[in-house]
Amino acid sequence: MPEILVRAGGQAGDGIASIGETLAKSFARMGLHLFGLNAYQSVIRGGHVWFQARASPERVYSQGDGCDVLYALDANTAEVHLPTLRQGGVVVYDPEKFKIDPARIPVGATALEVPTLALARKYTPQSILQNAAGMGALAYLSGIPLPLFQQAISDSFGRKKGEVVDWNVQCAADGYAHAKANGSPNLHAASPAGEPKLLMTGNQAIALGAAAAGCKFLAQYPMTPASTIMHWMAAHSREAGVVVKQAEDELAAIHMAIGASYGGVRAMTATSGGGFSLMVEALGMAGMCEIPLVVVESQRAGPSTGLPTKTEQGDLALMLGAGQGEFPRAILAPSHPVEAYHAAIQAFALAEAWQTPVLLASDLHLSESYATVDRSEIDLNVPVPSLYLNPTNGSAGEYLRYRYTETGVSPRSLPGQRGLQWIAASDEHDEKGHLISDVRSGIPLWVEERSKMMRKRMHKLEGLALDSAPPVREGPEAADLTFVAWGSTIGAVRDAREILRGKGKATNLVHFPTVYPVHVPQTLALLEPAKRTLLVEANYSGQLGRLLRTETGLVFPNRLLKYDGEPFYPMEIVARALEVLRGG
Amino acid sequence: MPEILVRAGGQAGDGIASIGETLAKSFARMGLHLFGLNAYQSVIRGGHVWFQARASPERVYSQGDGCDVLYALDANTAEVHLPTLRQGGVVVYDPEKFKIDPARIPVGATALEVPTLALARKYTPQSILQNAAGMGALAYLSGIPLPLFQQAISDSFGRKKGEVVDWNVQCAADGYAHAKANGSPNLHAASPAGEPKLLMTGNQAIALGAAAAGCKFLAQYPMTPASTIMHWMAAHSREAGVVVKQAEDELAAIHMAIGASYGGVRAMTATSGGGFSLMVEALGMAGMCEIPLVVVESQRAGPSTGLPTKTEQGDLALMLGAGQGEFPRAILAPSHPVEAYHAAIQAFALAEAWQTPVLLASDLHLSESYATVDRSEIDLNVPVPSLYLNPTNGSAGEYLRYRYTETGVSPRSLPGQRGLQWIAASDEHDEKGHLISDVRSGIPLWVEERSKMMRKRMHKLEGLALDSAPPVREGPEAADLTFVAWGSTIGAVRDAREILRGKGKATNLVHFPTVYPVHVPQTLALLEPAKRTLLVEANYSGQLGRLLRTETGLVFPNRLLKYDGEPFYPMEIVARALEVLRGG
Amino acid sequence: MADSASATVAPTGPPLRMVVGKSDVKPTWCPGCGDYGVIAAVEMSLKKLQIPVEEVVLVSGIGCSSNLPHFLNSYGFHGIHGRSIPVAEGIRWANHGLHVIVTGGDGDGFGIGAGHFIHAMRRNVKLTYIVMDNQIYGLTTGQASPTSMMGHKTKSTPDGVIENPIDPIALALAAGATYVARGFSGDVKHMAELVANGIQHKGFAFIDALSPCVTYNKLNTFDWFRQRIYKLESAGHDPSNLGKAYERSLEWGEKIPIGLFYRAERPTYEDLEEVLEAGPLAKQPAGIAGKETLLDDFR
Amino acid sequence: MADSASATVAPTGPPLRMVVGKSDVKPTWCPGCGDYGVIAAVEMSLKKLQIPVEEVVLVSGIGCSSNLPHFLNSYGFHGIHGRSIPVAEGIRWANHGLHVIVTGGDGDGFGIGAGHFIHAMRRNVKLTYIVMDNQIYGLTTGQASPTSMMGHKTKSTPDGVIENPIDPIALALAAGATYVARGFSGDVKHMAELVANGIQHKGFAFIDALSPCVTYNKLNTFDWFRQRIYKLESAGHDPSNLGKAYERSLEWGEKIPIGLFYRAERPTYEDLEEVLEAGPLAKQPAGIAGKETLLDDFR
Ligand SMILES: Cc1ncc(C[n+]2csc(CCOP(=O)(O)OP(=O)(O)O)c2C)c(N)n1
Ligand SMILES: Cc1ncc(C[n+]2csc(CCOP(=O)(O)OP(=O)(O)O)c2C)c(N)n1
Ligand code: SF4
Ligand code: SF4
Ligand SMILES: [Mg+2]
Ligand SMILES: [Mg+2]
Repeated sequence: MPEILVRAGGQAGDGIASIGETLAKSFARMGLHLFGLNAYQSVIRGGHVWFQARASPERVYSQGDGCDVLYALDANTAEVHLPTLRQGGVVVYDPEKFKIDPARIPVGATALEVPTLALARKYTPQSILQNAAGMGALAYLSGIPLPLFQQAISDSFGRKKGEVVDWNVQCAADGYAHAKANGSPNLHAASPAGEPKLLMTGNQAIALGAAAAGCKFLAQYPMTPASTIMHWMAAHSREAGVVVKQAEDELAAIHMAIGASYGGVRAMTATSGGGFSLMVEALGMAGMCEIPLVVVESQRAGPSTGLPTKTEQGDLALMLGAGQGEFPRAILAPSHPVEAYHAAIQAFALAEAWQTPVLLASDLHLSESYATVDRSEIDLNVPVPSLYLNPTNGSAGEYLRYRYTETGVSPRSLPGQRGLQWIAASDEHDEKGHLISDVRSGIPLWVEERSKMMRKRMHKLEGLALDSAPPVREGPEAADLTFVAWGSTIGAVRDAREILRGKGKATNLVHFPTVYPVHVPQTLALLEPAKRTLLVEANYSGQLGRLLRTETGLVFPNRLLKYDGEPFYPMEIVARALEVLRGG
Repeated sequence: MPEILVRAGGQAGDGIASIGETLAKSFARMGLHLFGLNAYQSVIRGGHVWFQARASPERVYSQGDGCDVLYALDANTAEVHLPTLRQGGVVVYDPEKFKIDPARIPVGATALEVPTLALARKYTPQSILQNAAGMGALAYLSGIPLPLFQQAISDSFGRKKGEVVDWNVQCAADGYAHAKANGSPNLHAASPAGEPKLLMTGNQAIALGAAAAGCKFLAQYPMTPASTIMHWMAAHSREAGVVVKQAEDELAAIHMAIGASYGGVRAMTATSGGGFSLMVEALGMAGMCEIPLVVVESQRAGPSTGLPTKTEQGDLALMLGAGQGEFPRAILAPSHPVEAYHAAIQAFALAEAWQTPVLLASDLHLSESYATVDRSEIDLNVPVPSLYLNPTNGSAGEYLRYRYTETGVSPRSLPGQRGLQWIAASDEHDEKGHLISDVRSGIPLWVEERSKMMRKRMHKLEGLALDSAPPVREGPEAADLTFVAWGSTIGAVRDAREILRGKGKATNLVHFPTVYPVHVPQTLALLEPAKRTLLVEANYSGQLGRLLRTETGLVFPNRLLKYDGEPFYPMEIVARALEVLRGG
Repeated sequence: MADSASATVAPTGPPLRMVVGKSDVKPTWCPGCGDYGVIAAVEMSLKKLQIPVEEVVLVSGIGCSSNLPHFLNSYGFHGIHGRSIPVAEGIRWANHGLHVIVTGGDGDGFGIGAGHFIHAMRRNVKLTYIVMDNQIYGLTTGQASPTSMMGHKTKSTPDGVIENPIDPIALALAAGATYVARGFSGDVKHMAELVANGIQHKGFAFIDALSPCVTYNKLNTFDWFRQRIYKLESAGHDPSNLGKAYERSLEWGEKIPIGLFYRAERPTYEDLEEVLEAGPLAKQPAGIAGKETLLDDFR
Repeated sequence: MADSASATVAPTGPPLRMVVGKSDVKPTWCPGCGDYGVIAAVEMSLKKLQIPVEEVVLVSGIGCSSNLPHFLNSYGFHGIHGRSIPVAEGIRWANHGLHVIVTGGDGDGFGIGAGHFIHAMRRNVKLTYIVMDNQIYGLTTGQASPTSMMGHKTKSTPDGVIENPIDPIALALAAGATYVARGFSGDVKHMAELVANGIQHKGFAFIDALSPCVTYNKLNTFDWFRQRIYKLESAGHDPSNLGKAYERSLEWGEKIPIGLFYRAERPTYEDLEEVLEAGPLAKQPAGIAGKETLLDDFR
């Protein structure tokens, strides 16, 4: 598969993320597919950060392995990333800033010195333009047409205009020219591709999907890697008609969302594991009161504060167990922005239909990585019916908010609707919503009523299973190895399967857009025929594997578990797969 | 087995709990074994409450089935409880208060009218003495010697003296005399037994055990059914040398306990599921920072506020999943106050040795029911070593708080110790405790270090498994039916096995003093040979069964799951067991 | 999807316009509990204002006091302990055509809920917040609350409370509440007036309702209060003066003021949230059909 | 049990008595961050007081500011976001021989941590609490904080903040703090004095440390403050007068006071907790061996 991997690294504050975004956007506008990884640390200035843009005419699902063009803004970047340069690769750097020992450059790769500071000084004595010069060189080496690249740069300044913007655009041209004079482009990925593509992160896709699903209220407390959901929604609050509230903490955020849902709008909250830990009690309240609610849980490396800017899939057990007692919930786990967009819509549909909380499990790698989306893959015109139903219940004209039904779902009225008042109660209650916990608990009739209410609620799990997406097999039915994975990890597995196919190995992948409730028969149908499985998860104990064993009895003797905070790389999956195929 | 079941019921505020305690204490002082169930509602006055005292010369593990002597303080009690009267049973009531339709009295049972109000009026026109009169009658009918009972009544007033106390004591004698003149005692349980026994609730046993284990600090926020741990500890704060702090919420409570543990004392917090939900984030911090901590989670019927005064075992999944990411924990689950006392000691020992949080799972039924304990079953003289160790680490004299060791446990210094300063950090850190999350995350060397730190911590799970109590089989190795249970449910299972033995059925019971980590080989050794199993749990989904399937692959096709808030009754277990034995 | 939920049966016609009154659930409070006075005041004030029953939402947490919503016939949300305020905020923002009244206890509001209390006040979200302040944890059978007085012996403090009580009035003033009052459940009419004015106030209205727990608080009884309370209105207090309000908030002992401490005008959160300019959120169109420009960022 | 943990190697002899200084970890704050001024003031004050390094515990939550404990050589606890105060209380009660100093951010302390803040103050537990108040969420890259000013445009409020900021000084006064001060990280010596006096204060000492975030708060910069601040000491403010302190707390605009707003004497929580009369808990005997009377209840 033709592809190009472009990487830029430096210190936090050096503008690496913005270099990366500009590159990524350029590739997307060329009509290439892209995956962009933004690797940073929990510090605002200094340290080491880097961005990798991987582009190809075909869809790419992960950051890929190694790099072709490396832009090192500091010596440390050279030190850390030179070993990843592939055949024909080139490192771009400014010898005025630091030197590179030629011996450190991998065989088959070269160095291109670009006097970024000197080029920048042409316009202003400050060093603010050096990145533009370096990026220009990158653009040339990556086969990005100059005008397109200059447009991307000037767009990155938003509505700002003025000489600084112009300087940047011109300085990029200087860098481009310098590279043209001294190097040659890597045109692997430059074969003309289709229409310009949309570029978005998983979080942006979730926010957009939520808005499309009719979400009118988002309450959130900042927490990496969920914060950018709020940022995007806040920036588009008026246009999308969504009230965005930064709450005083996560306890408030989820309760505000629950209140808003009760009050009559589709509502969401989003957080990471630490904040979700604070939402655990409220989740159960939503389950008990049967209030639709969407909660995005974007996982990061734990436990506790852990590695706040690194990825992990370590919170599945938490999501499964969250809340005292038992109530129905669903957990959706998209793996790519396109899926994330649709998962958000699905989450609202499930929450609404089954009147219970739905968790949308993401992680840093999905939430913050960039990927291309074809315009045709998302449809903004999602039908959004009014929530003001007419929930009469037939029996004696009396409105029973928690009426027993076949599905477990009862008609729900909204405040403001005349004659349909009810009290949402977190205590156990009867069909009317009146408490069982006080003067009725322990009385035989009501003891039985409590059991019925439990069954009514728990019964929804069956409906949730029917209504949600079953597990999926990708690849041939007959395969020597079946990967089992969920969430963002699927991306690298897809890329690894491609590599393995190149090596003549037939593999397939079974993954779980709905992690819970587990679709037991479908899971068994897909996995029981598997010759050999390889469970791939970004956590220590193989939490999906544990869940599947609980629900289906299936065991996964072969595992590739990773808990170092880094995303999976296709080649490490390939390596482990080959090991397993060799019977190791 | 000779036994007597005495029940009193009325409205909240009628003094039922105090009647029950006085009865229970009397039996315990007679040297009988006792189980006392206090059934109440989430309301302070009114509604319906009742107490059942079951006494026998042999140990009884549950409230038993039915009742022999029923004291109905109101018509509602008669209505609800008359059907439970057994052969030879008698209902005591005051016809001045309400009438009982003789047709409602079960065949073989009788009614004894006691003019409690009239007897009370002899002393004072208010009705406050009526209970004393009724209790006196109960005492006679239950075979409790009058002087012993009078002592129990006067003790129930604590250090209070005066005519009200005297009146109560005398009025009890009047009730006793009335019953003697008009009825005959049930002497089933009155065979002379051993030494006077101690009478305590599960919560009191936990508090006492914690104090014995060296707990010096308890922070708690009131929540049924955990509150009485705080009440007992606060009442004995000075004598036990324990600082008791009612915090502003559960978040504060657990963090105070963690701070105190870091500061140098053994510390504990206690709560129910709702409060525990708020402790989830902190639990992970304790795991990450490797701070010893004991958390009592006394479950009640959920989800959410649920039935606050009713029992359930619905929080196991929550306890297993609590905290984002992964860290080691243990969950202990005693079933009886004697076990609870020892479990508290064990919890502190494990937390201390393995520097990680240990959960002591209780539930309302264990926490608030009364049971007798032989003085010899508990030893207050628990060795409590100083925590001020000398944690030098040998390597270059530098103190490494998180030094890699074979066990995963590293030497821990306490603030105040010179030259051994360290920072407890919830971010990922190196052996010194310095952050990896900031300027080092993502750098290959430190990516590897992070994995090592994860393994160091998770490795403690093996130690916890070795150090904690393995699953236990009670009863013969060869049995037609093996019960599988945990926590308070075990009590009714024990009593059910006794009944089944009487019916010639050989059963045994496998239970789990340590619910987590699961002792896999021991569990398999005990359960694989089982002919038939019956999983008995007080929750909807069979949470222990799910955990055991995850860890061992064992499945439990036969289940008795109960989620109505009521404790198990031996006979319902017997009935289900017989069904299973019949192959149903 | 679950079709039985969306099955719309032909409407039987909306019932007649009705104002708030008792529901068919009888209060379960102990006889003599102060909360009876509070609910009477709430009912009286709502009757006076003639707000249609379906436009009122009573929101509470957990505690004896927090059972209140069940005893009136409006909409209600009886949530979890300490979290009534953010639920109420969410309801209000979802539909600011509604009157959202929060009722709860001192433990619920000033203990576990203290953070939300403060933040709602600085936001000036239009809510009426009535705390049934009995200076004790009632439903959990008598532990100290944040307003329990120094030295008070309770189940959790058998040797007496050793921390200063929260002063809810001072706290509300410091947090920026724009309507700060104190009522006494022994004076229902006076409290009803405070509540009615609070409901009409444009912004966060806080009413500390002294509401004795006759079962667990043997110290701060109806009598204890009757001997101490006086009305700010009769004392010539100027409720527009923040400094004077602070001064009055310090009075707690021989004399205890009730009435309106402070009132100010400030835009509400709803006034300032631009999305709400188009009317109650619940009645606005939802979704982004056709809003292609939302994709501009991604191109 | 785990014997490698309890393996006691022969001590190499305690190192010499040392006072607090820099640790071997270099601060990771942005160049120019206000927090450099705060840590300098903390170090200076501890040096002045000559407290042995092992008797100091620095406790923090999560945020840029909350990284502080790593940069000094004392004991420290870098916990989770918003929970530094209860951790510090626990440490203090476990060993009240220690000096427990809490350092954190405005989001950490006044946002998610607001409830603990208030309750610690009413308790008057002896802690020194220094909030590095930059009116922004720094570590999460620039959202509004509880002290962000009305109209401030941030990542979470692109159209400007629409709620009144928390006034930490007024809140502290209302909650009963007995030492309430404000420092400015542009005046390290002055702040060091406030901190030193706070550490010596018998009770809860709160210092709101204005500490500009040079990266994300382009509004409340060093210059912005320099143009506004004045010292209460030079303005003849009487820190024993609560009413005057409230008045000064309202000043935030053209003029912003720094210095000591209020100080009062009140017994600390530790003074009143009887179990602590026998000395620091961590040094008291543990267990109940032989205390047979504890079983009296059960007989
Ligand atoms: C998270 C959580 N913690 C604790 C409780 C237990 N709880 C129920 S009510 C209550 C306090 C009640 O006091 P208050 O709010 O003053 O109300 P009151 O009963 O006095 O009216 C507590 C602590 C709970 N339900 N949830
Ligand atoms: C429970 C939880 N929620 C959210 C976060 C994310 N978070 C980390 S720091 C921070 C706020 C930082 O602001 P502040 O306390 O003012 O400190 P500063 O960085 O400005 O010094 C937040 C929200 C977290 N770590 N934990
Ligand atoms: S316990 Fe107190 S607060 Fe609760 S209902 Fe009874 S009197 Fe009222
Ligand atoms: S982001 Fe702001 S608060 Fe954080 S270190 Fe940088 S300047 Fe300081
Ligand atoms: Mg109260
Ligand atoms: Mg800040």
